[in-house]
Formats: sequence, C-alpha cells, structure tokens
Amino acid sequence: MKSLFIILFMTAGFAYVTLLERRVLARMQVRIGPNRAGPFGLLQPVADGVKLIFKEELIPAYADKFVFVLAPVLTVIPALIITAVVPWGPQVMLFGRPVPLYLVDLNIGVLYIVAVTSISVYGIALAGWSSNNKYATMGGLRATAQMISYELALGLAMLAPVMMAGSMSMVDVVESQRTLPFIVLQPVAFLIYFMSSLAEINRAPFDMPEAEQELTAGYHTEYSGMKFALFFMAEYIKMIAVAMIGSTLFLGGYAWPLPPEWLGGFAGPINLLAKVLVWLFVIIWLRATLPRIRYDRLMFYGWKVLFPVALVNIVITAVVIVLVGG
Amino acid sequence: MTLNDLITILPLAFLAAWGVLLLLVDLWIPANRKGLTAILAAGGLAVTLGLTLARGQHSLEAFNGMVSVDGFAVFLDVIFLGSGLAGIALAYDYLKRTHIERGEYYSLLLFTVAGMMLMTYANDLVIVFLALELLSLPLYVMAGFARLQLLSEEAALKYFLMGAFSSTFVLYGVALIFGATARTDLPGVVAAVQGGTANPVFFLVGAAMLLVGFGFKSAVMPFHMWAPDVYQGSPSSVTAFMTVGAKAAGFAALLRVFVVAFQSISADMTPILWALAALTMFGGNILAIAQSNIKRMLAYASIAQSGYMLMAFVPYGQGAVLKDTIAAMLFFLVTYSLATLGAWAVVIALEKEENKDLEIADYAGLGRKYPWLGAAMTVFMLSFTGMPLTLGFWGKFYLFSTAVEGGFTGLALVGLLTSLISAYYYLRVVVYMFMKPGEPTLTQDPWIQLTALVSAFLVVALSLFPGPLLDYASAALMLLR
Amino acid sequence: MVLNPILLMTFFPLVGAAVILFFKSEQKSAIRWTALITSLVTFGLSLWVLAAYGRQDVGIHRLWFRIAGLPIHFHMAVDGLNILMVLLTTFLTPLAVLSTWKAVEERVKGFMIFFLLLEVGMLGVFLALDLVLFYIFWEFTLIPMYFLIGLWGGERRIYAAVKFFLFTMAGSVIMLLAILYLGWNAKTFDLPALLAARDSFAAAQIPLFAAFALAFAIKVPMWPLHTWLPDAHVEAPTAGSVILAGVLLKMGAYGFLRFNLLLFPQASLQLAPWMAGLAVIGILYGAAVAYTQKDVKKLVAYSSVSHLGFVMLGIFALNAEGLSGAILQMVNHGLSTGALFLMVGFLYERRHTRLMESFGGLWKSVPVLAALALIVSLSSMGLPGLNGFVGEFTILTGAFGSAALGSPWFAGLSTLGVILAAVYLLHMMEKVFLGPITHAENRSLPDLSPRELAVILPLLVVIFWIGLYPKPFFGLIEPGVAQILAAVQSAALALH
Amino acid sequence: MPLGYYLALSAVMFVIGIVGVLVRRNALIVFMSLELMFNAANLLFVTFAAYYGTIIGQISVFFVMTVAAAEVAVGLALMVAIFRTKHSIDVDQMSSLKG
Amino acid sequence: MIEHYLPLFVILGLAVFVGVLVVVLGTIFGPKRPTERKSSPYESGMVPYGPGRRRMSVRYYLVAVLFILFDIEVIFVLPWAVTFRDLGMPGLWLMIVFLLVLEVAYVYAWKKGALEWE
Repeated sequence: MKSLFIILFMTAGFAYVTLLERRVLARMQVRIGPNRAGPFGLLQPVADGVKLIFKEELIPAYADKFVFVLAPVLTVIPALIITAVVPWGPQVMLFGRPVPLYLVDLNIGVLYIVAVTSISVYGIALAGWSSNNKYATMGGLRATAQMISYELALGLAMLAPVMMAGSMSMVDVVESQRTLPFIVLQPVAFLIYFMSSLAEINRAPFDMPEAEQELTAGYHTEYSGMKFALFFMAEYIKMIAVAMIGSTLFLGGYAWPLPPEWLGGFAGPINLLAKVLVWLFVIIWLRATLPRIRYDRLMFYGWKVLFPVALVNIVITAVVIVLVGG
Repeated sequence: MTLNDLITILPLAFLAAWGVLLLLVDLWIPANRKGLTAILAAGGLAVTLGLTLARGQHSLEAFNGMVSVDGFAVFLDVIFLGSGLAGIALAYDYLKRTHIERGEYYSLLLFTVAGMMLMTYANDLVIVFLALELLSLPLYVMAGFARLQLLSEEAALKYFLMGAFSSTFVLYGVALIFGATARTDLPGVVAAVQGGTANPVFFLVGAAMLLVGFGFKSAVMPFHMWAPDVYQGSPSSVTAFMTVGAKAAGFAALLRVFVVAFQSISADMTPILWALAALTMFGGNILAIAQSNIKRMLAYASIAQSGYMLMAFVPYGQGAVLKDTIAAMLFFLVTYSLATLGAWAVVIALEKEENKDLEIADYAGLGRKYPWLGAAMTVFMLSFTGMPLTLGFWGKFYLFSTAVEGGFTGLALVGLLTSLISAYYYLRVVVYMFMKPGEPTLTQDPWIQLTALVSAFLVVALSLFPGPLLDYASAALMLLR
Repeated sequence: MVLNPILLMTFFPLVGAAVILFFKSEQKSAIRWTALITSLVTFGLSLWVLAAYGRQDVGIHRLWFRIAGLPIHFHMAVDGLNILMVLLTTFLTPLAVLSTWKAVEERVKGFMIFFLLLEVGMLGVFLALDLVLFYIFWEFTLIPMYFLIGLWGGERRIYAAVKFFLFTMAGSVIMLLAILYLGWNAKTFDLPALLAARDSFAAAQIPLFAAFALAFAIKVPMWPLHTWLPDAHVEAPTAGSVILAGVLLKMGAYGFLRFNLLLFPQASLQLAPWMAGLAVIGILYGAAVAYTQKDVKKLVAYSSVSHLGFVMLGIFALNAEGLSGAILQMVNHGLSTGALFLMVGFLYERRHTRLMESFGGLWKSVPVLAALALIVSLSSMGLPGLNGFVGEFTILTGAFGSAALGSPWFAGLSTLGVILAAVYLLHMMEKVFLGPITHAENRSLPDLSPRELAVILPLLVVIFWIGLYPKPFFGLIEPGVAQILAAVQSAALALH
Repeated sequence: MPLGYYLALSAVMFVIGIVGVLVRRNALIVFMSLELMFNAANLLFVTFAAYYGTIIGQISVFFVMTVAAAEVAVGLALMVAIFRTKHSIDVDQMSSLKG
Repeated sequence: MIEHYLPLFVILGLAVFVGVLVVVLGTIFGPKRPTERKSSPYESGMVPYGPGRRRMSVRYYLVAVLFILFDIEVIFVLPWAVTFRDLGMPGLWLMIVFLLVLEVAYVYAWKKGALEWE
C-alpha cells in the first residue's frame, strides 16, 4: 500500500518536477514556459506522456536488442526504490490505526541507499553500450566514470550523519536531528553531498554525459518514445530522491523545524516536502546559472578534491567525537 | 590489538610497512635510478631477516590465536626472505636489461614475501586465505611485468585466472569447514572435530577443496596446467622467485592446515595424497623430457619436485612420522630453493632480450666458455636429480626416508624411478653445456653470477655438513595442541 | 685424525685436484705432472695403509650427523675384502694417468681433475662401511666417469655417457630404497651394527637382496644387464677404459661380497644357483660375442663380461675357494684387461683406428708392443704361470665343489668359457700382429716409447708375481673370506 | 527457510562458476564466473554465520569482498593490458605459450 | 528478519512493473516504420563512420578499478562509523592506520597520474 503510494508519488512527482523545471528555467531566462495545458500548464506532463506513448520507437540496427530494451528499465528501477527507506514522519493516526510514516526502517538504511545508487550505474552503462553508437557509448562511459567517481565522495559524505547519529537507520538519523540539523555540525559533508549528488544524477553543472555540443544526447541518443521517457523519468525521480535523502540526512528530515507530531503527525511530511521543494528549486536554479564544467576538471574535482576532503572530514569527525566523548 | 600482538608479528609488520613506504618513496626516485629502490627493498628484507632470526624458534600466539609464530614459521620465513633477496639480486640487472625496470617491482616483491610470511603465521583458515591472496595478487602483476610483451601478459592472465580459480576452491573449502565446525581458527576446528560436533561430510568436502586449492598453488598434478605457461612467460626473475616462493608457501599452507586441523581425516586423505604425489612425480618428469625451452623444462621439473614433497607428506597422519614429515619437507624446501634460485640465475645470465637464448640448445658450449657458471649449473642439475655431494641428495634422501618410515615403500619406489627419468633431462643440459660446441654470450652482471655461485657453493658445502641445517629443520616444529 | 692413513689416502687426490685448479689451462705439462705425482703419492699412502692393515685403530668411525634421528656414520676401514681393491685402484690410477700423456691433449686440466675425483670416489666406495656413505661414494663415481666419457670419448660419446649414467643410476636408486628400508628397520646404516641387527629385516631378505643385487649386477655387469658396457668402453678414452674395466666394474662384484653376502646370507644361499646361472650365461655369451667383434676395444669389452662372469661364479660358489678365487680374479682382471686396453690405446694412438682389419703383421713393425700384448693376452686367457690362471682355477675348483650351487654343471660349462677366451684372444692376436702387413701405414709405426713401457711394465710385473707366487695375495684376502663364510654357514644352519 | 536451500543455492552457484571457468573462452566471462564462485562462498559463510549465530562468518565475508575487489582490480588491469596488445581476450587464442 | 524486508520487495516489484509497463505501452501504441536510415546509428545526420563500439581510453578502466578499490575501503569504514563510539581510541587508531594505508594507494595513484584526465 505504502509502496504503491511511494511509486505513485515519485512518478507523479517526476512529472511535475519536469514542469517545475521548465517553468522555473523559463522564468529565469525571462520566458514564460509551458502554460497552455490546463491551469498554469498543470496538465502539460500528461500531454507529454500521451505524445511519447504514440511516438515511434526505434531500435538501431546492430544494437544488442535485449540489452537495449533492458537498459531503460534497469535505470528507472533503482530511482524508484531508492527512497523506500526515507521516513516521512514518525507515525500518524489513519482510520483509527497508528501508521508509521515510513515504508521500512532498515538498520542499514544508509547502506541500502549506497547500494541502490551503485546499481543505477548499470542501466546507463548498458544503454550506452547497447546502442552501438559512438555518442551513446562515449556518453555512457563518461556517465559511468563520473558516477562512480563521485559515488566515493557521496558515500563518505553520507557517513558523516551516520557517525553523528551512531546508526545507519534513517529513522535514527532523523530522530537525532530533532534539535539541530546536521548541516550545522557537518557543513563540509553537506556540501560534498550536495555537489557529488549533482554529479551522481548528471545534473548541471555536472551534466557532461549529455553535453549536447559534444555528445548529442549522450547515452540515450538512440532512445526514443517511452524508452526515452524512462530515462527522462529516472533522471527526474533521482532528483527528488537526492533531495529527499539529503534533506533527511542533513536538514533534519521530517523532524525539523516543525515538531513532527504536530497536525496529528502530518507536520513530518510537510517538513520534508518543503525542504525537498527548496532543494529541487536550487538544483534547477543551478542549471540555469552555472556553465557546464570541462570533463577533465570534473574528474579532477571528484577525485582530487571531494574524495580527500570527505575522508579528512570523516577522520576529524571521528576524532572529535571520540575525544569529546559525544 | 595489543602491543604484544604487534611485537609478535613484528617482522611481518615491519616488512609490510616497509613495502608500503617503499611504494611511496619510489614515486620520488627518478626513473634512471631505480637501483636505489632495489637496494632499499633488499635492506628491508635484510632487516626483516634479522628480526626473524633474532626472535628464535619459540612459539607465540597473537591476535587471539589467529596467528601463531613458531619455529615452523621462522624456518620458512628465512627461506622466503632469502629467496626474496635472491629475487632482488636477480632482478637488479635483468629488469634494466629488458627495459621493464619500474620501482613497483620491488614493492610487489616485498608484498609477496609479506604474504608468504603471513601464510606461515596463519593459524586461522581465513588468515590462510588472506595470506594466499596477499602473496598471489602481487605475483599476478609481477608475472605480467614485462608489459607489452604478449608472452608475459598471457602468462599473467593465465596465472591470474587459474590462481583466482584455485583461491575460490580454498575459500569454498574454508566456508565448508566453517559450516562443519562453526569455527575458522585451526584449534577451534580441531576442538569441534574432537568434540564430535562437526559435520563430517562438510568437513571432508571442505578439506578436499582446500587440498585442490593448495594443489593448484604448488602446481601439483593434475592441477598444474597453468605452471608451465606461467613459468615460461613470466620474466625470468619473477619465475625464479615464484617457483621458490609460491610453491613453498603453498606447501606451508598445506602443512599448517592439514597437520594441525586435518589429522582426523588422514585415513581418507592418504590414498588421495598418494595418488597425487605419484601422478605429480611421474607426470612432471615425463613431460619435462619433451621440453626444449629451458624455462619450460624447469617448470615441469619444478612440478615434479612438488610431487616429491607431497610424497613425504602422505604419512602425515602417523604421529610418529609427523615430525619427520615436517622436517623433511622444510629441509627439502631449502635444498630446492637454493638449487632453483641458482639455476634461474644461470638462465637469467644467459637470457637475451625478447626471450632469446632460452632453448636448451642455446646452452651449448657454456661449460667450455664459462667453466664456473657451467659448473654451477651442473651442480644445480645434479642437485635436482638428487646426486650425492649436492644438497639435493640429502633433501630427497630425507623425503624418501620419510615415505619409507611411514610404510609407503611403493611410493618411494615411484619417486626413485622418476628421479631416474629426471636424470635424463637434467643431464641433457649438462650435455649441451659441456659436450656440444657453441659460443654463448653471457651478461656479466655481478649480482646474478654471485647468486649462482653462492648457491652452488652452498649446495655443495652444505651437503658435506648438513647436520646443523637438519637439526634446525627438525627443531622447527609447529605449535601443535 | 688427519694422520689417519685411510683418510689421508682417500682424500689426497683432492689436494692434487685443488692444486691443478690453480694452473692455467695452457700449463699442460705442469698439470700432468701434478696429477701423476698426486696419484703416485696416493699409491704410496695406500702402501702405508697396507702396512697398517690389520691394526684395529686404522679405520675411522665417527658420527657424521643424524637424519630423521637415524645416525649416519663416517665409517671407513680396511679389511680383507677391500684391501686388494684399494691397492688395485691406487696402482692403476698413476698408470692410467701416465697413459694419457699423449692421448689427451684437449682440456687436460678438466681431465685430470675428474680423474683424481674419480679416484677419490672409487677409494671411498671400497672403504666405506656405512651404507649411506657407501651410497654417496657409489653415486659420486658416476659423475667424473660420466664427464670422462662424455668429454674425452669417441664419436658416440654422449650417447655412451648418458647410457652409462642412467643404467648405473637405475640400479642404485633401487638400492637406495633398500638402504632406507634397512635403515628404518635396524635404526642404523652402519654396517657392523646392521650385521648385528640382521634379524630386524630377516623377513624381507629376498627383495632386499634383489634390490642390492640389481645395482651391483648392472655395475659388474652381469648378463643381461651388460649392454651399457660395450658402449661405454668403446667410447671412453683409454685411461677411462682402464679405470672402468680395472676398478669400476669391480665395485659391483665388491658390492656383492660386502653387502649381499654379509647382510643377506640366507637369500644369497637360496639364490646362489640363479646368480651362478646368470654368471655362466654371461661367461659364454661374453665370450661368444667377443669372438664376432671387429673392433678390438669392443672385443676386450665383451671379454670383460665373460671374465666377470667367472668372478660372479666364484662369489656364488659361496665357499672358501670360490670366494678367494673371485677376489683374486677381480684383481687379475683389473690388471690384464687394464693392460689390454692400454695396448689397444697404444695402437689407436698410432693408427687412429681400432678395427682388426686395419692391422695385421704388426709383429714386424712393433715387436716389443706385440710381445707384450701376447703376454697380456695369455694372462687374460688364464695360461698357467700367469695371474689369470690362478684366479680362474681357484674359482672353478670352488664352483665344482660348491654346496650352494649343488651341481658341477656350472663349473663344467664355465670351463668352456676358458677355451672360448683362448679362441677369441688368439684370433685377435693373429689378426692384429701375425701374418703379412696388409696396410702400408703399418710398416713404419714407432714401437713403444719409454713412457709407454713405464706404463705397461709395472702391470706385467704384478701379472707375473700373482701368477707365480699368489700366496701373499691370498693371505690378505683370507680374513674377509672367513667373515663371509661364517655368515653363510650360520645362515645355512638357520635354513635347514 | 531451511538451511538446505541456501546450501543448495550456494553449491549451484559454485558449480555454475566452475563450469563457466572451464567452458567459457572469453576471459571476461571466466572472470565473472570466478566472481560467482567467490559469492557462492560468501553465501555459504553468511548462511552458516546465521545458522550458528556467530559473527565470524560475516566478518569473513568482509575480507572476501575486499580480496575479490583486489582481484577484480588486478584481473581487469591484466585484461585491459592484454587486450591492448592483442585485441582479444579469448583464452583459447592465448597460444604463444605451448605445451 | 525476512519480513522486515518485505515492503522492499513489494516496492521493487512495483518498480519493475512500472518500468516494464512503460516500455510495453510504448511498444503497443508506438508506430513501427523502420527504414534503413532510421535504424542506422545517429551521427548528426552523417553516414556512420567506423564501428560504434570503438576502443575507449584506458582512463575509464582506471577509474573503474580505482573505484572498486576505494569503494571497498568505504565498505570497511561503514560499520566502523556506526560503532566507533564503542571502540574508542584503539578503534580510532586502527581506522587511522587503515586509512593511511588507503591514502598511500591514493597518493600513489595521484602521483602516477591515474587521476589525471588526458
């Protein structure tokens, strides 16, 4: 039941994030953006979807057919399930029964996220490879290299809240932020998380794999129709996921600033969603603002700056906590 | 981890740390002065050797019994460190000459030696596995060190695939034994077996898998097929080190694990070991005859030597013979190492770039032109054969003696007859060196020749007075409980 | 200890070899003289051993080291079984060295070093009384001999050398197994201690006997294990052949005496007829094949097979006459066959061929050589008054009356061998020395030089000495024979 | 689920790995088969660790994973090296060394 | 234990369903009129040149290999991050030693140029 909700939320969220992005971008570029379909263009995503369904799907000759079809599915699955461990709130009374507002509270929640993140690389790599297209291959490779490079920093950055909370359970992490979000104590880790998560989801200014000028459309050059939609979907869902996870780990998740028990427990989700929205806005804002960075700089940045800083951050955190006895 | 733990494994800890440091230091050593790296590596080995010898043969445990340093370990460590030193001496000029000199070689070598040492310390099956990998992984890389030479790269890949394959067997065996006894430390395994809580089927299958894995590592037939290719394709200085070190380490693991933990199933193991030993002695020697490439011949010869060692191991389940089994294998390893390193030194001295001058026919005239080196090579060949007045004689004597002591006269007979076969191809090298005309040219590198001549001298001199070495081997007992 | 005559004698050649090592390869004559002097000094030392023979303290017997808890002794001593062998070795070596003066021109240094090493090995084999020590020396002799054949031999020298090595080694590896078995059963490798502990391996006497016998039979060589011998002899350089025939083959026969008979007397008694049977076949076969040879050296080589058949027959007669005859015949064969090989070598140096058809009528051109060759041949045939007669006669007497063989037929058939020997040797004499000179080259051959005479004459002296007055030699043998007889008799009692 | 299922699964994985190593000619596939074998062992460790309620097995898995990663690193590097020289990683074609 | 993960399997199933559904929808409703030009690899309208899967820079392999190694190190840090309070100073020291070794590899890779791009 809750699973279904999450999936629906994510897909719907995806749809409106696309809209959000287009609108926000338009505003920033002093345009209007899609506003015809429905009020404020709210039905635009539906129109997009219908259009995509009826588009012709091409499977290039010489492509590995099975892998070609498999890749988009494989890309979207991790995106959909990654937020399963993110808690929305402690619990609410629903139809007279207490319902905890999280799907599962894994004791290894953070590990789960790291693991699922790794899986999402497969879809992209396979998509690039199976297309049998130079741009796609190149884009897939670049995306893969970039993602795994930043995954290290990402993983290390996510460790900081875990260390603060002393648990890998997302619920525990949130609960220990009731008074103070970790961003205050761990600004470095937060920054690292923010940047590497952008790279992880191939968003600007780290959207090298899709650099139109060099690579046409990157790994999904050969995709069209609903298969293309899946990649598109995955990307935007990942945006939401990243925002949710980041909010949970660093910004206090559902537990801050409003006490989550307010409003019969619904203050929790409100806390979270508010932060996610802000986060998404920032991401889009960045896209509109920052130019794309060069690929070698990108790799350099991940390996030679973020990774060591994250590592040092971990060690300092540990030393401080052990010495202070926190 | 306590300070005591660290002190107990001090030689190993030092060596590992030195290897890591060397990797860093080497980054700032200019490419034309990599000799410095070699000297530093040799210095590290020498210090470790000193630390090892200084601690004596008393037994100590550390890390809650996961490692135990005893006379057995110390004895083998001395062999490993010695062969490491020889490996550096052989590589020093060879790498330069073949244009594959890079500082990592020496770090890798140190890591391998560290893995071998850990193997001798291991008192826990997981440690055995880790040590096995620690020694194998750098070796895979070293085997492919002559980058861009297809021969070397193929050798490395083959070695890697077969090595990893064997590792999985070891690992699966460990897992099964863990499943059978709920323990991975050797004393715990023994206790579980004696207490009757062990699952006999898992235990037996696990032991068999370990045997297969170790068999691969020490190139026991029928798990030998990687060895000739790898020994031939790897750079000779690596092969020299590998034939001694990796094989010895494989046997070290076999000894430690089987002697300590698998006494109870010796009745099941003995026939298998018997067959493996006989097959290896027979097959290795037969196949060696057909070889015309000296590296390949030495490879098969070394397979055959594994068979001899395994022969002495067959009666490991007999309490009265066990002491001799261990001592004989240790002693033989010394004799084998000396002769092998020496023989490879000669091979390396003669080898030219691009794998030239590696046919046995290329040795024609060596004995006339370079009588000392020819004499040294003859000594090694005779030592492999087991002729008297070489250390190899006492080595084989002890092995055969142990087999006879354990009542395996038939196996000893197989061993002796195959020794006879081996005499044929060993003599062929001598025939070429002394009795066929030829004009070989030699690389005049002092370290390589020193290795050859010192080995030859030791092989002969120690054969006249093997007493102290034998006593040392007999005293190198395992910490058994 | 250093002044122990046995030790000094055995290892003195090493000193000479070490000295030679310091000469340059070009200093041939210095090398030769050093080798000769060394071997002569060794001969002198062996006379000292002879003088000391019979005294208790003359041997050396101390613990060398322990392997697997089993003691290995450094035990060397001289007794009735080996004194003659030692003397034969030290006597033949300087002569052989002297014979190479002209024959070996290439790599003299290596040749002499190997030759002296070989002498050490041979002396060690005869003197060692610890099984392991014995085995070490036994195997060690292979190495210098292998190089002597392989480096300075004839055309097919490599084949011959490898065949020699592998054949001999084949026997000895099995012997090693038997030695190990003995060692683990009796907990010692020391011969006297083993003899005392004979009961501990009584059950396995026959296989043990067979294992030892195989090694020794190959060395002797007994029919049908003799095939390496003609190759080795033909290809070996003259000095090598002399030592091979004169001493190395005796090591096999000596092994039978020292180890098979003493350690396994019961098995010896049981198997005596079989061994003697093989010996008789060897006598007849060797003689028959010798007759058909065209190559003189091969003829002499096959005659060795035949002659050593007599030795084996004598040994397995297992009585006093047979044994002492066998031991004496070992010496005789060493002398006369050694001399024959020297003669062949002299001819070869002059004509560079050994085929009988290339010679003929040499009596006219080289009378001294021919006359001496006749004497040596007669000695080999067993003409009364010469050494061969004494040995063979004693053996045949022993074989006729042997209880162990139980049949006079062995001796009877062997007599045929004596006749055959006369046939093929006289056939050779006739072909080579008598008749008209058929080849022009043979007209103007130089006769024996003083050096060559110096090589051959000492041999002739001893040949005559034994032939006319063998008593001192029998005297030396007697204690050894008595020891064996005692063992055999007690075994015979135990069997019945 | 009963222990037997896990054991059977592990055994099947291991055997598939063996067959893969022995039958497949592409070094990369062989390599993946090896990984499968490693993971079969890991499964065994974890299963038994859970069964006996001891942590040894799980710690072992950590070590095994590390080792496997190191193997992957070395193996991939070797394969890349050989591919660059030879343009093939077919094990059967590696016949420069004949026996 | 396994029940704990049940929702995860449910959501996984749903995710797979959604993914497959989308693909199937596209296949059912999308027209199919492939032509040769359409199904040839896209190269900005040019005729495709050379094979699509060319050998790529070895850098990518290097990155992959480095990632695997360091990722595994992160795996080791993870459990420690949860329990390091209980382990106290000894645990901290061990981890620092562990990370130091890791850093040696990192410095090595850096100095060897494995982290440089082009």
